[in-house]
Amino acid sequence: MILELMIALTAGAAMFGTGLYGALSQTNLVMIIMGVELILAAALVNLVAFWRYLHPEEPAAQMFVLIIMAVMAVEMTVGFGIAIARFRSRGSVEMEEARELKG
Amino acid sequence: MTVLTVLLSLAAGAYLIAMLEGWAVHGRLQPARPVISALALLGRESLLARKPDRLFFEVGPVLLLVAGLLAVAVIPLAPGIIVTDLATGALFLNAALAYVLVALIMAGWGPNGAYGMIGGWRFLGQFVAYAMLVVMPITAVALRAESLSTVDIVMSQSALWNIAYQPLGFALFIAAAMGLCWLPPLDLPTAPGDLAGGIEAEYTGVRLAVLRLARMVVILALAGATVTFYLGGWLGPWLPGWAWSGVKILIVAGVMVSAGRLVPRVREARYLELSWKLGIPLALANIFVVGVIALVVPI
Amino acid sequence: MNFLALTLLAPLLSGLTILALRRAPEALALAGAVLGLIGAVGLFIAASDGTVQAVLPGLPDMPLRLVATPLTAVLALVVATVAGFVLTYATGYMAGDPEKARFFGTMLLFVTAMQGLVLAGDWIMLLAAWEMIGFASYLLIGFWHGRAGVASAATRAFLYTRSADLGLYLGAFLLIGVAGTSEISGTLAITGAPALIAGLFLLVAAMGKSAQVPLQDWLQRAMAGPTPVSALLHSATLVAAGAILLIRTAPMLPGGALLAIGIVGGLTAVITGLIALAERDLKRLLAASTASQYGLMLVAIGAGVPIAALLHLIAHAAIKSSLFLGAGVFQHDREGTGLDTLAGAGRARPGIFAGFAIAALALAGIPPLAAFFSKDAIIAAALASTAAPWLLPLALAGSVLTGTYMGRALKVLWTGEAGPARTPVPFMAIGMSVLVALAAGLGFSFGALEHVLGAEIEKPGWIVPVIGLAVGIGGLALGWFFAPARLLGPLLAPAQNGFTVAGGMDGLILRPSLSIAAACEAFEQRLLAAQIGLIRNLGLGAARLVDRGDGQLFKFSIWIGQQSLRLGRGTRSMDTNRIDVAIFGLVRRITAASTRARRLQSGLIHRELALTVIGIGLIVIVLLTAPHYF
Amino acid sequence: MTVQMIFLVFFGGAAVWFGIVVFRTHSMVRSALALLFSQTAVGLMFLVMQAEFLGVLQIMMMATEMSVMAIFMVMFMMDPGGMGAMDMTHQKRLSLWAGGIGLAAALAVIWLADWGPIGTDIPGAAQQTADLGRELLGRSMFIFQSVGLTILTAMVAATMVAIAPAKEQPK
Repeated sequence: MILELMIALTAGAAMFGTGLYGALSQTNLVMIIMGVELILAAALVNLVAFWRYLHPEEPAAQMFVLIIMAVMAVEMTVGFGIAIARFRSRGSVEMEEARELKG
Repeated sequence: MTVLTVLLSLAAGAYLIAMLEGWAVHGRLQPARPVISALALLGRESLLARKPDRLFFEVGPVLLLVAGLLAVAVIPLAPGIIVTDLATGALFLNAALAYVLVALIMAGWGPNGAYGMIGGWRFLGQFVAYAMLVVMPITAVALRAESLSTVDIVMSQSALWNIAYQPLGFALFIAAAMGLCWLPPLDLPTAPGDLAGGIEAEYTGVRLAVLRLARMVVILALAGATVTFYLGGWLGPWLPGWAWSGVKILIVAGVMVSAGRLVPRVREARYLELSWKLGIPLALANIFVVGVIALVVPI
Repeated sequence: MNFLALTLLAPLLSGLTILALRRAPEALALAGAVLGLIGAVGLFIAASDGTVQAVLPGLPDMPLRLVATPLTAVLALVVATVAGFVLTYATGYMAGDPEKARFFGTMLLFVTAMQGLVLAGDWIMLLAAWEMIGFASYLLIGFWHGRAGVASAATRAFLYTRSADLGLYLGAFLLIGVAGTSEISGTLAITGAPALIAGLFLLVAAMGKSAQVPLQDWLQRAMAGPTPVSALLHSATLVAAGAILLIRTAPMLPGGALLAIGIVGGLTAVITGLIALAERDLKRLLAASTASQYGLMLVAIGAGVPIAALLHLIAHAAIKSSLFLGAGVFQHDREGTGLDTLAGAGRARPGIFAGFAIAALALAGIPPLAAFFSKDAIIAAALASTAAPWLLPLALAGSVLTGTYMGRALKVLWTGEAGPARTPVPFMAIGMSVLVALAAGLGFSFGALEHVLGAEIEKPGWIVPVIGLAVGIGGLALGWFFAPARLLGPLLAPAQNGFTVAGGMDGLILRPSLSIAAACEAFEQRLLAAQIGLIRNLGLGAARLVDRGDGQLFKFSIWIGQQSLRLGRGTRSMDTNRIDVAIFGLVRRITAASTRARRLQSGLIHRELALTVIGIGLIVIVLLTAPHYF
Repeated sequence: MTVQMIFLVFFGGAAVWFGIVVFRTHSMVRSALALLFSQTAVGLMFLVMQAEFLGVLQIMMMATEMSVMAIFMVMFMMDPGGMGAMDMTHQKRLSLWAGGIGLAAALAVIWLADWGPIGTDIPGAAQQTADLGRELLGRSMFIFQSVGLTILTAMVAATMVAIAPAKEQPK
């Protein structure tokens, strides 16, 4: 029984790792958003695993999963809103070019 | 056993729908037409675009078929005949139908053709609107049945069918269904007029046959869904359960297919505007109304 | 109540629209006048059975009141009728005038003000209206301000009436103070000393406005205005204000005040009568005759029978306005109103002359016409009053003089060769003929009028009508057959220049006040010169003082400059070789550190993302390890 | 139990594999759809873990979401088809290290921590959905409503940001 929990969590961790790598390494904002989506998916997996194997009778865990899904949706919306605005003004969303905040 | 019966009835239904569509498009009722065209398609040479995205090109039609089948899996033809009676059947049906979109994007993007791509992205643009218009009426139906499982939904309609109980929901569901399986008035992805076949433009031979069959299955799935949600599934006075649901599905499918002859194709922006500004508010209102009625009226 | 509003508002609105639109002034003016007339008639009918009262919000506890007792309603009716027909006359008279709009607008504003005065229920409204008609008369007299002498005549008229108005102010405020309420009917109950003093003040106001003796000069000069103005203002309305004021306050006036009024009235009647006789200009003659007629009215009031004065006022209003209108027509023909220029003008226009003659005879007191009845009433009142020995001779002399100057005017107009008859004057004819008809027919209505006013005059025996008739015919005959020079003899010269005693008004008031002003001016100049001188030498002394102090100051600052220079040199040397070295060293080290830190702020999103992840990692490590160690 | 484990391993592996594919492919649409299938694999894992409602919901949601992402990819990327095989990455070494350390830390926590007793009585799918419904509209109604509100504000904000300012709109 404990093994399934371990497997699920490792899968989550692996997705987290790839997501993190992707978010940091990609030059394009959209790819970064996808990286973040992967990290959030990893979070989802962990949550459901914890719910299934540790506290099955607790509905609050499931509610929290919905919250994370909402976060994914909101993050994507705002991300693409900014992406569109930036694309419209700068012509591209390459992170290399975003030097305006230079100290 | 039930899976086999469902698949057989599905095949029969697809055949009849193909015949109906042939009749609707060509005006003459030729029973043998689907068989001939299927054989012709299988016989033709299957071409490939110059630099296709091979994976998508192959997977597109198959995914469409899978989506259709998954959707049908949840539809109860009779009290016993249902592939899997999931507790969240209605939602599962919707999830399956969501993959129609993915399949169309793949089919559109795969062959690296302009018309296909436009057809695919155009369907994406609309699908976001359909999804809402499908999910919300389903919520209203589930609201009445107080459970998401399709069998419970049908049982809840024993006293009064949902079409009478929530006609607004029915109208919205039908409109969205027509759009989902891109039947003529809303056949924008494969609009013969401006996109020259759109998605189906690049496909030939076996893949086109699979695509067409998949479309038939999706139409049947949607007809089945309408029947289960709104027309009281297998309920009916004289005939046995499965006969009733069969007849109803065929009637609904027939209506959906033949509707194309009456109404000119709706323009993309027009349809979007209608569904977002009119459809979704109405759907929300429908949920609200059904909620109130469910509280007040005991049936 | 709405008739009240109509009488007041109709002329006001039409006046304002004319001034605003400056288009079709005649039509609008007539419309306003006719509506005002209808309002006045309605008001009169309404007032005949009960006073109509309207209270308008005014000062905190002194609301403005409009009251239409039978007395005031009659007056309003008179004003409205005269105004209506004078305006119809004026449309003809002012036909060629470029500034017609201004004329008609001001005329209508004047009519409104006059109605306001007549209908005023309280002193403040009365005061306001009084001032308004004074101002309107100034505007109307000075209408042809381009012409020589007109502006000075208007200002003179204005000054005369304004100075007399002081009396009204003092009287009104005294009455309000004593009675506590600003309502006229309320203040009439006062008796004793305050009533006497107020009465005298009101008399002064009346003398100013009705051009009684000392202040009669402005009326002749006011003839410089257009004839319709003189017809309306200087015969029926404006000049009547004084008389109206006294008539309305008559119940309150004690014996002494009445006597004073009577004497003033009598004297004016005689003196202005002589002036009228000696006049060389037809309009100035009529103006002087107006003053004398009002003198007679004051005599009636003085005699204690205000109703007689009221009747004579009404009759005189119709008569004098028609006379003026007639004079206006002759003026149109002969381009001037001098008696020598108008000789024979009447013969050229038989119709107009007939009207003029009827009005003249009416004024003189020939029986069937209006003034006969009212003049009889006055003579009867003078006869019956306690101060008969004073009032009767003056009244009789006044009426004889009236007859003479009217006769002379008729003679002048009739004798002499008839000049060419000019173009027909329809409007003028209509206006004049109606007024002449009124002048003739009013007499018969006096009986009904007395009944309405509720004050019956006991019909004197047969004596008074006979005396009145004799006086009237005698006067006319004298006027017609004997030239004024023969009649007046020694009095001719002074009469011609208006009996100016000791230089008249100019001498008595104008020149002295101007000289006083000049004296003050001179004094003030000298005062100013003295001040400037004072300031000048004060300033010079202070300046010398300051100059010496500044010298020392200068030397002292030079000294301080040297000291600070020495100090500056010392600090500079200390600063350069020790402090600077330390600072620059520090600066170098900081810039080095900052360049390293700046790399951190690369602005690259992905670099910052990496930094955040590292940060999170550190936090997690700290969170996990911390509980074990602390 | 073992069947569940096998499926779990299979879908977990699929999710991770598609996750990696997302960043390795040059064709943008492929990477978007790879992410889609990785999310679907996660949904299937939920189904395997008997959280039926969540699983179906995840599958349904992700289908639409990721296809929307696909279209954005096509809009923004220089070479959406991935024909030119451009290398779209930078600071690879640092991100590799960060990913590796993150993974190692997570694994360490998973394998070393003692998770306590495994829950056994899993409520039925219908029961779960009912409990979730009551939970959402009962105890944590406030959270649920505020999330709803945040989504609304996010939508409004995103559209506001995305709408071109007045002067730039093409006349």
